[in-house]
Amino acid sequence: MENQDNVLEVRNLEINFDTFAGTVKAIRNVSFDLKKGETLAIVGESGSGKSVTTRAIMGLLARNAKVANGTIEYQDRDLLQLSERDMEQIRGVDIAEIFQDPMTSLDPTMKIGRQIAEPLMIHKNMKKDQAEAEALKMMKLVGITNAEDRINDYPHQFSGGMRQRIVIAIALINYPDILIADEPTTALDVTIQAQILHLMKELQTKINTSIIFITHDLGVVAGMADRVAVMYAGQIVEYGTVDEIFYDPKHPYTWGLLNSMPTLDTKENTLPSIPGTPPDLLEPPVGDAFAARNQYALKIDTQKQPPFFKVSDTHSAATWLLDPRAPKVTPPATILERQKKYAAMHEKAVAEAKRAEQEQHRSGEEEG
Amino acid sequence: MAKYLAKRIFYLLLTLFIVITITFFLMKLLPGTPLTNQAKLSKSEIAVIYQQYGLDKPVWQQYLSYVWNALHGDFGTSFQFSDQSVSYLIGSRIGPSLQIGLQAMVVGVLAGITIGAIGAVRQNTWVDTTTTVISILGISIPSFVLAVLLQYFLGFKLQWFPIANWGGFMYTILPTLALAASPLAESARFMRTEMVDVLNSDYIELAKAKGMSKAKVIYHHALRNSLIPLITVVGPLAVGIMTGSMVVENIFSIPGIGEQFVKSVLTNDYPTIMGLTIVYSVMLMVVLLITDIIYGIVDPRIRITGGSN
Amino acid sequence: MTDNQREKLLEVKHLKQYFNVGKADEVKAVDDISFDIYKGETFGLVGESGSGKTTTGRAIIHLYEPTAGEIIFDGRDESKLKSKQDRQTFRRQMQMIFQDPYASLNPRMTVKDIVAEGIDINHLAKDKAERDQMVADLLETVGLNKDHASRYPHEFSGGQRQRIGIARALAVDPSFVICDEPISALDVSIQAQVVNLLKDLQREKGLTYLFIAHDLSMVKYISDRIGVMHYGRMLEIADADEIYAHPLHDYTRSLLSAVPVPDPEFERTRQEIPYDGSAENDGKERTLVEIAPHHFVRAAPDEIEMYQKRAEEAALTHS
Amino acid sequence: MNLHSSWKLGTVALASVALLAACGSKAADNKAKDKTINVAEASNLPSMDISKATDVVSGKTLNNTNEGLLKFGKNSSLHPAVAKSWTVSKDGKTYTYKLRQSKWSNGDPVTAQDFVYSWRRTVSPKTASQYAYLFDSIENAKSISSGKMAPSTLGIKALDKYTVQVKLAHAQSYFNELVANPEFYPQNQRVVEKYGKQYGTTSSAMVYNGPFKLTGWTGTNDTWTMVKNKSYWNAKSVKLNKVKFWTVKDNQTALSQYQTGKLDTMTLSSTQVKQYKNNPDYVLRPTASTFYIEMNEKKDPIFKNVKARQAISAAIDRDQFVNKVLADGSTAAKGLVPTKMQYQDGKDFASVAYQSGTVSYDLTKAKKLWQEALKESGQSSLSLNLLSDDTPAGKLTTEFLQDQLQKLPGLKITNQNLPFKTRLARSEEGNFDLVVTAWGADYPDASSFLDLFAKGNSLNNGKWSNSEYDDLVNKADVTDATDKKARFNDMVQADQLINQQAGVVPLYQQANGQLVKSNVKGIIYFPTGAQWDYSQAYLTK
Amino acid sequence: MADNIKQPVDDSFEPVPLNEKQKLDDEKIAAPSLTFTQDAWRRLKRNKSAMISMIILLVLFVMAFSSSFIEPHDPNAQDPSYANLPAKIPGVGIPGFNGTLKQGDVRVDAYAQAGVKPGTYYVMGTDYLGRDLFSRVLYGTRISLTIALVATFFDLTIGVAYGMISGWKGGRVDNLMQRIIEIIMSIPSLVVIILLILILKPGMASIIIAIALTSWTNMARLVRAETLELKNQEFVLAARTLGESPIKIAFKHLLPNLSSVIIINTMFTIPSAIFFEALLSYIGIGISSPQASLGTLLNDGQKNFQFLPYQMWFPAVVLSLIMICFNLFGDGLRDAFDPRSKE
Repeated sequence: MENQDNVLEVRNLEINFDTFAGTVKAIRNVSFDLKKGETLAIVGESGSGKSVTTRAIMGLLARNAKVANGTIEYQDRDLLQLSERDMEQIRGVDIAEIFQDPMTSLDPTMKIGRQIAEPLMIHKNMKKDQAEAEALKMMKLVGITNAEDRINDYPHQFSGGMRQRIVIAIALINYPDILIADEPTTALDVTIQAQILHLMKELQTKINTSIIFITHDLGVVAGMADRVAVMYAGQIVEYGTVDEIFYDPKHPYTWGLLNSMPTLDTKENTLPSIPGTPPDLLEPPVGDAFAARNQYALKIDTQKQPPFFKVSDTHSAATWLLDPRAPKVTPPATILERQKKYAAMHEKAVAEAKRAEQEQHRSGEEEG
Repeated sequence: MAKYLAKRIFYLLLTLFIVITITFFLMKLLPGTPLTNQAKLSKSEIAVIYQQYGLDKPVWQQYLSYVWNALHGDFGTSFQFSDQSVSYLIGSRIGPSLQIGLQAMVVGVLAGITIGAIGAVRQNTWVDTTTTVISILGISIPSFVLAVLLQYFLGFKLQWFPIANWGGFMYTILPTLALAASPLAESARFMRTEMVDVLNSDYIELAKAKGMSKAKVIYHHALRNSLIPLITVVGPLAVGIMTGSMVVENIFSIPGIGEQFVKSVLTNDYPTIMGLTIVYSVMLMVVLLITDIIYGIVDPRIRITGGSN
Repeated sequence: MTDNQREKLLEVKHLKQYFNVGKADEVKAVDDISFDIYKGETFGLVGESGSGKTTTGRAIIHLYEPTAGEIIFDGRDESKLKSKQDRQTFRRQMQMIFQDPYASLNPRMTVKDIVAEGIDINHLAKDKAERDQMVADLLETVGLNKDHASRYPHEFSGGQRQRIGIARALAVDPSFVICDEPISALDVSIQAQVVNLLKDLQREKGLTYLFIAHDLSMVKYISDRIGVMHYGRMLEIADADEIYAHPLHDYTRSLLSAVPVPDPEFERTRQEIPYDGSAENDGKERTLVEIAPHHFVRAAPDEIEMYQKRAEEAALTHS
Repeated sequence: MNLHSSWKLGTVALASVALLAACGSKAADNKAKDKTINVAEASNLPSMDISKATDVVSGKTLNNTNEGLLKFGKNSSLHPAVAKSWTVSKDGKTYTYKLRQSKWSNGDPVTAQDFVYSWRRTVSPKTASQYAYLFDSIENAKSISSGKMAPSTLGIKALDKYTVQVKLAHAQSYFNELVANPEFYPQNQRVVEKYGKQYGTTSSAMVYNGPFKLTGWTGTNDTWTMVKNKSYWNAKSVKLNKVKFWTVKDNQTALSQYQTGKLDTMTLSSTQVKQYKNNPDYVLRPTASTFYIEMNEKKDPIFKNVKARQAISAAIDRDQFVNKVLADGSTAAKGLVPTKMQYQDGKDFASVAYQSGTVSYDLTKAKKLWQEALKESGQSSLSLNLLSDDTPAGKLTTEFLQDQLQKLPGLKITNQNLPFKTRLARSEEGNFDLVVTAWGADYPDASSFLDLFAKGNSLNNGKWSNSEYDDLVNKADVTDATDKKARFNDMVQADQLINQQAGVVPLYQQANGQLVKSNVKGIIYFPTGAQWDYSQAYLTK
Repeated sequence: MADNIKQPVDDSFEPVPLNEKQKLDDEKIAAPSLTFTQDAWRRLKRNKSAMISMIILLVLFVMAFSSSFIEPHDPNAQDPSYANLPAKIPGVGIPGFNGTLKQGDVRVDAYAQAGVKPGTYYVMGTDYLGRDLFSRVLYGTRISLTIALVATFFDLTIGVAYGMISGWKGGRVDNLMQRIIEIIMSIPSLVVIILLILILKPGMASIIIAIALTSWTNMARLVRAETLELKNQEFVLAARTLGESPIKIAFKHLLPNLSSVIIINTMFTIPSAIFFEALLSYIGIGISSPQASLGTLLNDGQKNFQFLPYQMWFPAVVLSLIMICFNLFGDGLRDAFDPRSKE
């Protein structure tokens, strides 16, 4: 591994799907790292390839998917090269996953206690009773009330929110290094979503796991993520810390995304929107995939794919706008506002830090 | 549960009543009497025979007494076996039919499940193709052709099994196999479709994500979830077996009700036809009821409750 | 702005919509709700799944036969429309845009036939050429081009389909459109397109909307007034800004507190307010009470004071 | 319910089935040692009630398990049975039988009273015996069966314990042939009354005075066994211990059973006959039955025209039919009365009555006749239905006849194959144009056939009628009743007349091709009534 | 990350002019326009066994229904002296196809035995009346298919209408209609068919009526289930809000979307009707002579299987072929129509 802090390194991942119409290039040269204990959010629209990426990590790609290139390194092993048997040893212990729809992701005919206990029975060779005792603890941990009474209930006896808690319990029962959450709250109501997100944050600190959080909801990302990767048309177009992405985004697509979400304060008469539709990945466009919908598109965008331009140590974006030769463009007003807020926050933080330093200095002086 | 059962049994009886009514009046539409040579009989003799069969009364009276008697298990006297009651006739012949029927069902469904499951697991491979071919052959070859072939090759040529008649387990094997072909095929098809669906479901994905081996995923999750809906096809399969038994019993000379039904049809033995129709319907209804109840018990999602919620 | 100045287009009075009435599994999907919608405004209806908001919309457009209550549209009681003509007129005045862009278009029909369905039913075009022209115009209105007319729904993306659905609703030139979660199945970048389109259309054609959604930020953005539904009941109705600025009902407060905001700083400090729904079922008689001007809250007589106090506090802290 | 365990169970069950299949069964039972023969039967045994049984299987079984006054032997010769001897009065109206001392299988003696009881029971309308008409010639029988007189007035008396006297209403030269049929067997009153409704419905609800006792018959099952009856007066002549009957409906199955030694005798279907004609096991059993076509003169007046009837008769190539199509050993009919049934001075009735040209194939003549008949009736074409049984032979017949008859100009034939009873009902109602009917003699006398078409007989469905014919039949039955020769002549003339007139169109005389294992000997066959007697059968080796 | 890209030409860093931008995104759909049926057809074409089945079925249909022209012999022409001849195909020497037959233990030339003129060939042999079996098989196929098709037509009309009404009306009507179906289904259909045929007198019309009267229940249930689902689909709701009449909704919205269910089910009803007819023939109440169906041919052949096996084999093979093809084709259609099987 390049970096000891990284639990997972995805490099140059390319995945194609064979369909009747041709080869769909679902993932096009995607690379990212997951650091220990952090939450990495992958944001993108449907079809942008975020779910495929996680499937690749889990080794659960569909039959017609082909990994054309790339590595997924975990504990010095390339997951893509592992045998099915070896992957089984990793899934559910080291890497676990929470699925989108809690209504369908539980076995309808198995008691939930057993379902939660199963990973223990598989990987820790626990007897059923012991495993279910553990499962009960986990049920309490994920906030299922009356866990003792409900351990022998079936999934249909639970509400959606409760089911998602069960799914989380299943994922976490082996205290995995990595938790992949694939739109875990999309199917839930706002209030339930808030509860589940809260629970996940809480558990992350308890269990100390790294999370890859897949979502299309920027609001959720803002609350959950430490770092964010924005995907568009099978590629990552921008990544950075959550603050960098939300307050100082560089890619016009990220601008568009942030813009088109009204906040409770939005007053404008028209919502700034991204025109058009995402490209067909059967024939990905030459150059920047976003060019067609990009109001800041440059001529080069239609010819050449932009490389990643480094914004900061943690922040990069793949847009020609960052090229020194590119004309300076003014981001949309709301983005400017965000930048301002960020600057203010930054200033405040700097001031805070200075004060703290000074204080320390002063106390040091006093001591000295 | 009790309430549900009561309701179901009420419907069962209602259906039974309608079945009795329909068959009764259908039979009344038919020509023919218990007499073989009416021309040679005197009027008073004819009268006596009509009286014996209750045919002297007006139709509505015949109907009422028939319904009443039928509900008590008395279907009158056979035309063909002049002094035998139809219920005795059926009673003495239902055993062999039930035996081969049940054997065929068990063999057919179990083999079907196996074949269907294998096909689903190895979807789109040559194994899948083979299992599909087996199941399609099973429903494509008429049972009487299959019975003749089995009888000729396994019974006559190879002499592994008795060719025909009734007399112990060995005698049941060929008819069982001939009858089992269609439930085997049907359940294999059903199982395969169901299992393919289940294997594509989210909870199988989750089970895989738990790190379960493929075998365990199939055994613990896929199989159970595909087997439950299979219960619902048991009813139709039972019908298939009843239908097939008419032919198979004939070919293998099994003293069962299927063979009797055909014989009664060919001899216009109306009381027996009616009795057997009712018995067939009752058997089918009971099978449907039992499968519904079992389905309710096995599938936690539709646990049959008192109906309060 | 007073009530007299504003013309009521729709009045819903004590609407009840029960399913499986008299059976063990009776569902009170909508349980005695009342509200008005004024001409030209957008009335937002928010609530979680199962709150009865979609059922309300469908009852209003008469897809269901209401169990009880009156729906008065344009001064006429819907359920009393006896003549075929009246019903047809009603159908033309009120239209609906559906939630699922995949299920709301018949996969076996071309876009042209889908859009023209209303034209055909009401015989709005006198010949084929006119019909084609009308379809082309409608497609252009929703930002699609006329080449799309001969294609089938599955060839379109979610956002495009939703625009086809809008074109279909517009074909009969309605005055009132029920938007039943029209954007919740769409990607973020597409949502804005559709919302903008709806807003533009409202401006151009003077439409009145009932906008049903669970996405509170979008509802607030598009609506003039908002009603909050929960368990089939209307809990709070007020102007959009008012309800967001001064939510009075506990449920509304809880709902608002749960909305994720794309602002990490805000999220870091966000406090969720939990809500215990069982309080609603304590057996007390509750009705919608005007606590502040144009601000209604469902309250029992002994709760009115408490809400009034809240309203005053809110007024102090905010404006 | 634990699905996993049932799954395992199923796998085991499957495996065990496969295992058993591999073992197979080749248990060959040594039948010769048991002195058992196995007989295939095409249908079940429906009844053992002497007064009520109507079908072949019942008759056959009764004939072997019970015995009447007299019995048939080879070539329908009569032999003494329960009666040691008999005398006939000069006027031919009184028959007196001396009985031997014999026993029922329950130990009761067989007495004259048993015959009296049995006959009265059969004739009584309360019993509603479908064969009561066979008793019609006995004094008062007709009045009794129509309820006008009491059964006790029937012309049968027990003069003493072992003497039976029968009084006939009019002389009947073939009365003794009647008496040898199962319908005239004795019945044990005690047993009949003891079992009541159950009498004769199972093998145990019955007593036997014949060579065998019936066992293992539940009334509805498919196998039954006759075992040697130790109480039979002539038990020592019975060589077999058991005759086991198996109902095998499917001919193919039966043949396979025969070939694998499970059966010792069976009746072949026509294709099978073709294959086995030259096999040493093959035995041909002609029956005293004729298949013939009746033409409905009432419904289709054209058949009142003798030319039309003759045309039908001449249009049918009977030889081709029996040899190539039916091919089951049946022979082309020589006339209405079958061959090998009745003999006079060693001459076969049918051969005596045979006239060439009456029942033979001549298509040219047929076409000509038909054309004329059509012309005379003023029709140019005719569409008729041809009714027959839905048995394989019935279908074969109609298929063949349709093809043959349609060669007649302007004739279109539609086939209709119906179940036996339905077909019968239709023919009796006169609801047909042409019907293929069969008649089997109840007793070996030509009158059994000729009476059918005499005036007033209810079985004359075609309603052909001829006064000359009526006179001849009447003469044979009444005037010449006691004069065997004159009677024979009368009947020959009647037969010739109906054949010439084509009152009915005789088709073929049925025969059964049978396979009998070469080591089975001594099965007695006679063409009328119960047909089979196993009492003298034995196994060689 | 790697920055080693060839430096692009300088002037390309200009914003794309507005008019060109429009061209970049005019929401053009690149893929060829496929209707639902075309899409299904494309998927069907990829299913080899279904396509082969379809072709075989087509060939059989054409042969059976044009058989009056191509039959080498009249199917009803009897020649009893040529009865039961085995198959003889010119130039084929394989036993079973060379006109020889095993009689006892010797193989004899049945054609010579029967005195058939040299040069006469019956490619499938002859039956017990000397009729050409090949012509009979074609004829029987035609009758069997006709029975199946006509019965299926009734099944379609009754079943589809019943199912749609039941599903669309819902509530009490639906309840009652479903009860009726339950009652019908609780009598085994073969029993019902036999009873009906007893009443209606055996014959083609009776068989068709009997099969039609019993087999529609399955179709009705499937259509009902689908209708229940469809009627709550938003596109149907949309039509209702537009004021479309129920009849028009049925024809414009329900039927087209039910079509796949209906077609697939038909593919399974046709063989089951053929099957039922064969069973009836076996029992002895099927088509009456000289008409023949595959069932009656099989039944006739079955009786002589030991000696004249070809008389069963030929119709059995044709019948099984039809069954297999319909089933495979039906399976193929199901997959083709199933939106989930989209790759």
